[in-house]
Amino acid sequence: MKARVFITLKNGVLDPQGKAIGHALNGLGFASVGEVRQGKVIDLELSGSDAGKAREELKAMCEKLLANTVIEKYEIEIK
Amino acid sequence: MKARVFITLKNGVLDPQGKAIGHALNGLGFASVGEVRQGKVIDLELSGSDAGKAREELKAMCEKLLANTVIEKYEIEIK
Amino acid sequence: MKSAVIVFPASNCDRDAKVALKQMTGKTPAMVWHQDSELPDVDLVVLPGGFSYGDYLRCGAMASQSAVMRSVKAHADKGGMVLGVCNGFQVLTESHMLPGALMRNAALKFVCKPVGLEVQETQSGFTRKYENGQRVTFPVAHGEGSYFADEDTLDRLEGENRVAFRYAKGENPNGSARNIAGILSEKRNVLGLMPHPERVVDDVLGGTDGRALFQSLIEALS
Amino acid sequence: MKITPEMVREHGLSDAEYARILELMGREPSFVELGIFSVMWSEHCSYKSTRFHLKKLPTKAPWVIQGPGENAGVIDIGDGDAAIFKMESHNHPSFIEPYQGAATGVGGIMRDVFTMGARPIAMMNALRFGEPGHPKTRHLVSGVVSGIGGYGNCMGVPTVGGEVNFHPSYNGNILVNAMCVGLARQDKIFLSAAKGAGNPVVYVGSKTGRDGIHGATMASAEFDDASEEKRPTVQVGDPFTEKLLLEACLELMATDAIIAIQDMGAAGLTSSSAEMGDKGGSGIELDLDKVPQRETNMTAYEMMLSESQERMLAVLKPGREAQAEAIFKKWELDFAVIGITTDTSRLVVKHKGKVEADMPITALSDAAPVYERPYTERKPQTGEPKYDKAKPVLASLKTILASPDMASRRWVWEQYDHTVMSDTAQVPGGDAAVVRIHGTNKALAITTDVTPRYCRPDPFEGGKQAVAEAWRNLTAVGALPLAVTDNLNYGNPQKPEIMWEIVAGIDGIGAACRALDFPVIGGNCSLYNETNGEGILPTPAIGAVGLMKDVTKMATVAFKRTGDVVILIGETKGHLGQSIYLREIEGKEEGASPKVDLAIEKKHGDFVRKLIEAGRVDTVHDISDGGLLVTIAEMAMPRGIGASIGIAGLPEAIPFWFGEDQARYVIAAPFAEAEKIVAEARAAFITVAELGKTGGDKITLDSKDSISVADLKAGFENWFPNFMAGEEIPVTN
Ligand SMILES: Nc1ncnc2c1ncn2[C@@H]1O[C@H](COP(=O)(O)OP(=O)(O)O)[C@@H](O)[C@H]1O
Ligand SMILES: [Mg+2]
Repeated sequence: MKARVFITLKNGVLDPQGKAIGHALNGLGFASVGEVRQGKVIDLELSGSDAGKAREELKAMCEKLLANTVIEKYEIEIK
Repeated sequence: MKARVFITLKNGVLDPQGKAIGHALNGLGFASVGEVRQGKVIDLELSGSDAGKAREELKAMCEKLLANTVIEKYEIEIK
Repeated sequence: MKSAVIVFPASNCDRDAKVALKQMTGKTPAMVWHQDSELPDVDLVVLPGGFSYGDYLRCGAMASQSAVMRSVKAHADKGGMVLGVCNGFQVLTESHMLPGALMRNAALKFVCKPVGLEVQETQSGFTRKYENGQRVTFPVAHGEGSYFADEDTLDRLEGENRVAFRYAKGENPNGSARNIAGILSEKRNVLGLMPHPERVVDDVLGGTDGRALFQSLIEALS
Repeated sequence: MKITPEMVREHGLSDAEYARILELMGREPSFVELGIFSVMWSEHCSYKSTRFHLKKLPTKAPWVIQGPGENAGVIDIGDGDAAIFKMESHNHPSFIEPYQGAATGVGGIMRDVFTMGARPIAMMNALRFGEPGHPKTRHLVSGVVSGIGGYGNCMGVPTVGGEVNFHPSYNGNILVNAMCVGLARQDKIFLSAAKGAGNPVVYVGSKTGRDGIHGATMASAEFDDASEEKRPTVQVGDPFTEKLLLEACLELMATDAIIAIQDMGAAGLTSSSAEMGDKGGSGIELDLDKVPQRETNMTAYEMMLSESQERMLAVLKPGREAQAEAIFKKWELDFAVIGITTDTSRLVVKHKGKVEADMPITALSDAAPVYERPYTERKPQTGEPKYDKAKPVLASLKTILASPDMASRRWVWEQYDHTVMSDTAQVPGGDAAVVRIHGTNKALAITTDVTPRYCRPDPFEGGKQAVAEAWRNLTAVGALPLAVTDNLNYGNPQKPEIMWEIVAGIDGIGAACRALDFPVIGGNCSLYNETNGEGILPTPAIGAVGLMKDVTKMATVAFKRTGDVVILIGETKGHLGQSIYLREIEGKEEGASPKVDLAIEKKHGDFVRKLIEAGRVDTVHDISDGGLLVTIAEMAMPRGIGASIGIAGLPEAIPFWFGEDQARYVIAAPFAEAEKIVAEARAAFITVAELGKTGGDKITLDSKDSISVADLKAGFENWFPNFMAGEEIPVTN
């Protein structure tokens, strides 16, 4: 089974990287670009085939390690 | 319009960070975790409403700046 | 020998480069702002270490798109010499003036320490004052210095004697492919390297192994 | 909005304090005013528990240009140059979010220094973590160290030293103290007094968001719809913007457009505007509609209390706005005129056509409460600890060198760019860092010190010792110690036994600074470092700076030649109380803390410094944690040069080799020079002993037992990386 976890900054938390990327894109002439936020995506191979269980496990992984829940939020996608 | 761009390492390019995460997850007792790869996700606000045009533009942004195509590949998602 | 140092907004070894050039060549280099599209008439352009645009997204990525880089490319295309140190090396790969890419250090940490290097190629305007195989010590200070290129590219670099510096045995600080620390362009007029030669030209700071690099340039460009 | 007792409490104000506010205002404060009072009267901004005692510290000397009271202290280092420095804590934020907490701590202290016109030239950090085995420790170490590096490295300022301790008392309260040293010309120093009326108040740097808004956010009706969106958030640092801000500020400072300038640190806009108005004796009127904002619908309360990073407030000469704006535009930073100085001595805050606050500035400064909190004096702990006399000395040495507090910190400092700016003459790992003054032959030596395990048993002696050790470390490289910045980290001052630790600690620092001619030119207090009623060890960290006239004469700890005579300066009684030996080998923290005889400290230090300055000695190490034998091992390990040492007629070996008596140094010099030095010391009535000679690759004791230096070094170097190898994932982005 494959899973994808997105880890992004919570709303309101300053994202210097996103800001700089947006600025750079505007500078390159991509005028349509407004706010930009950068996050992480983590692709995992999981053994087992129970999607529900996998989701539970992934949640635990996010809480324990993958996300810094003080400033980040996460989304889980099972493929 | 909102768009999301995924930037991940090409197959065959070593990903020490993904490896470290996998290792750490195994160490925490998540035995089902196999290979792990880490990438970036970039969320963009775009003005305009033509999804096709937006996709073209995003492709140009990726080629020019967002991805280093020597080592990375990208996927574009328009929401 | 006339030189210029490019200053990106968060360059931070620009002064170090300037001081080393001044000390070694006796002439103060021109400091060129990243938004300037014209380069002064110089023999050597230095892309210094630092964080150019905060090193957000990827080190050197945004800098490679800056106005001044078009002129730097043109300078190199005409055979002018370009030296990229640390972040400067990253800018050179991101601009495709040198092949490959610099990735996060294998240990995933920033590393600052002196490392042993071997001079692998003395047939260049940057290295002619070294001996082939000479062991030198330069400091490194980077978080993303792991040199990566596909096998064909690596073979070609080696085949064309374009690996100028290699980390000595047991000294590779970042996991670089084939221990590569610095490479030359096809025309051998562009050198990018992660270690900092400009930090080792002054006795008080614990070493002078970087001097020969500047002496090579002086000889090549006079 | 009606202010309820609930709101007052949640703003951390006592009933008495609120009564005083009513009196000062002559009416009930608005909600924004209440917020402003709460931050300005907080311990952090007002020093209400310590101010009374801090006044006792010596702050003057002919070379002090600016003592406590400005953003940082300033000293004269000759030739028209000034060194500007300050240390500050970011303890609590670093515990919550170690990477960002430490990073923004670094950013904050740098702004304190460059706001005065200095270019930062060196960073230090003093770190205390819980015991290594505590489940959070590794994660905190990893995050804090990468945060410090992440910010400092990007700024291009070398991080050249610091200290790291582990102790269970920090399990729930780590300490992250960062120090910044900057360099300026004496005639280009900028202060924060906003003198004169009618001058534009300008805001520069990053936009304001809802970062780090503390206090009673939940109490307010404005937060009724408290969504994720409005939650107070952790401050995130942006070193790239700070680098731009640094360069832009220095560029503006090269003109004569500035009247006053001040960084926005804790309590951002509130404290910067109130302090500038207060110092200049003027009023300030702010129009918050003009404040660059990162988020929508921000309230006046949020803007006044936001702790968004990388921002500055300046007062310009009228008519200079365009000139300043051009500079900030070049560096792609926000610039906005957000107010004006007035002659009313009031802070007036307008937002969307409404006056949200209108208060006398003195109510925020002079009228802020000062407490002489009660304290319960405690007799210093005494007693001679027992120990097993049969334990083999060299085996214990090996154990000690590989213990958490003594092992090499290389794992830490290799993550800091410590050589950028090409002036670092002495890298971390020695007694003090040495940073050359650019383009000259002189240099500053910098150190941070405190031995917290001495401070609980004897807070007064512990305070003294911290200063003495800092002074000794500067001396050991050959510098003349000039001045101190402190960072007083303690528990809850409302507990009389903790208040005693604070009072005695300050008294000890004062006594040592007076005796050593070592004025305190700035500092910071961090109180309430407690979890579940358990306070940290008293930790008055001392940051100190000294001057070297000729950097080429600098001494280092490493043995450099074979055949050098190893000389011990200072008296060794064998003080084992509270020593590393006792803790690591006997497993106990017992006995009296060592006492410092300040007159002897000065005499020995002056003697050693003269030898270095005269170019007669290049190998010196002071004796501190671990004692004499540890010191010698630390001299042997860098180059793998051993020594054969011993002393005749020792009654007991263990206290001699591991005792932590103060005011001592080990030096190594070639034979002829050594003989002269010993004779001169004797003539000056300084206790001196020849311990043996350098050489070989072992440390040999009394010509009998020996241990390989390489072996010692392996343990010393490996402890930290081995410990951290169990780390989860290095913090990355
Ligand atoms: N957090 C840190 N950052 C950088 N260097 C550090 C840190 N902690 C310790 N060091 C360096 O390690 C060396 C030993 O530290 P310490 O044992 O506290 O020295 P001393 O006993 O001389 O005060 C010093 O050079 C110090 O600067
Ligand atoms: Mg010392």
